[in-house]
Amino acid sequence: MALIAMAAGFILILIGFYGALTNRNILRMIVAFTVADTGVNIVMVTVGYLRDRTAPILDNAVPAADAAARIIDPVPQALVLTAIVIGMGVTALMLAFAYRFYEKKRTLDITKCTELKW
Amino acid sequence: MVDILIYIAAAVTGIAFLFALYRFLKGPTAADRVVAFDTMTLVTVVFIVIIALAEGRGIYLDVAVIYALLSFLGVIAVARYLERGL
Amino acid sequence: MSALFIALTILLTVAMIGAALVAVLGKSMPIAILSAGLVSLLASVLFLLLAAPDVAMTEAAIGSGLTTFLFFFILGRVRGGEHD
Amino acid sequence: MIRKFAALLLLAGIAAIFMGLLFTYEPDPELNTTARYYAERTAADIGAANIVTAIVVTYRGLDTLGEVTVLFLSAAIVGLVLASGRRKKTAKERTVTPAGELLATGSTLLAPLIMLLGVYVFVNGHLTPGGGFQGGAIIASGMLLLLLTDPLKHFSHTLIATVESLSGILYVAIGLLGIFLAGGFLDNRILPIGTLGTLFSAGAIPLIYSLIGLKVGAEFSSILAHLSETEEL
Repeated sequence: MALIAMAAGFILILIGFYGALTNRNILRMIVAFTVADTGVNIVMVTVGYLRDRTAPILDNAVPAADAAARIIDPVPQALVLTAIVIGMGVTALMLAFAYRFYEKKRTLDITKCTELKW
Repeated sequence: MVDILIYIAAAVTGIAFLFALYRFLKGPTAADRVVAFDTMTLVTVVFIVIIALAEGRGIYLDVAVIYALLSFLGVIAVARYLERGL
Repeated sequence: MSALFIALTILLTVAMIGAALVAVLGKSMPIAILSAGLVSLLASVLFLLLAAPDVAMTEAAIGSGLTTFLFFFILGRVRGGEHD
Repeated sequence: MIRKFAALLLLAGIAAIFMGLLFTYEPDPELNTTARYYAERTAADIGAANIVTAIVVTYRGLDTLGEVTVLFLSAAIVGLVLASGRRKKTAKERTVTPAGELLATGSTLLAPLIMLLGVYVFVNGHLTPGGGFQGGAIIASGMLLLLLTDPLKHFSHTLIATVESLSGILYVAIGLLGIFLAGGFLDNRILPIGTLGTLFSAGAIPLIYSLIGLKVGAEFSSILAHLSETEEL
């Protein structure tokens, strides 16, 4: 199961990169970027998964005494938790820049951005 | 007995999910896809409850509550966009 | 229950890849944004299958609601220049 | 065409690396040393039932402080980027289709409940899945519902900024208190640990996570408010 999920994460990263590299519309590039972002998060969570174990939350189903034998690795989860929130902040920032770009150029086509061309 | 019930529920929900997915991928108009998206959010909540039952962790149900309460926001956003209210 | 989980993982994986392809290759912009929302929606169930309820909850709260809304907000602002 | 070809070539290279990673991946049969330490010592040392919360708030609390700072910076830059283009008042007033009766009535009923759910999620962060980040996102979703009903609504920037900076200052102050009363910066044992699984347990974790939740909610709300005040182009 972990291998299938990891393969799905890698395929999502590839699809997202393909979209970000081939599209000219800046909004579509941002959409492709969020898809790749989700793929990265899936791969990172998959690395912490162990077979036949359960979530790292102690309650009646998982008493504290035998927690080490029952739970999966909690560190990648803590990492991904913050990665998702930061990803949302980065997406908002990119969208703000896209808005400003449209305000200046009246287009969403990234190839019209030629100030640095010489 | 309970296991068989969970399997039957998962099979029925999976079929519903496949139908909604077909409509989402094929759907000729935007409205078709939006309705398919809405159906898939509901089916997804059922998936979460099935996972919670199968794993025996009642604590997963919190995620289903959050999901049921928040997933309609995306549908409302696209509906407001389509009626030019955003 | 393991067979059930594997079947569910395959179903979610196929649906996610299909939605991601629509998001990247599709013609219409609102549908692309909606598909990206669907990818993050299904990813959250996958996180739950991988025994990460915290991450699943974060993805559910942020991915399907807030991000989709931000995209549609900007798309509504630049509606006039929508020719692609 | 050449652009698409180059992109495909690059992707083939990345795909080869990914294939190598995927086929040589062997899941660990046991937890590694760090994870076993966290699994065995969390209940006794921190007293939080949710080990992910214990890692985010206490063991790696400094990283969380940095992460909240990054989020603050991104919210501030969104405000800066959008504000520098703000026009004078000559722009025509935006007109939007008013929301239907269902949405208008439903949102007044539902928005306070969604915010209450957000508060529940971050107060119970040490017992159930969830915590400050999720709770903050849920609070921002409540604001979003109000914004969907009436896109011209103006939120008070003063209120958002006050909540945000107050919770940030209190977060750092509690962290500094840990240096004097307990083991170090952001140590949660400045309050009694209590029994595992009750609401008032895990020392200062509910307090710290509530502050993080308020701060994250205020930051997301400020992003939403800044975006909603842009003009139609």
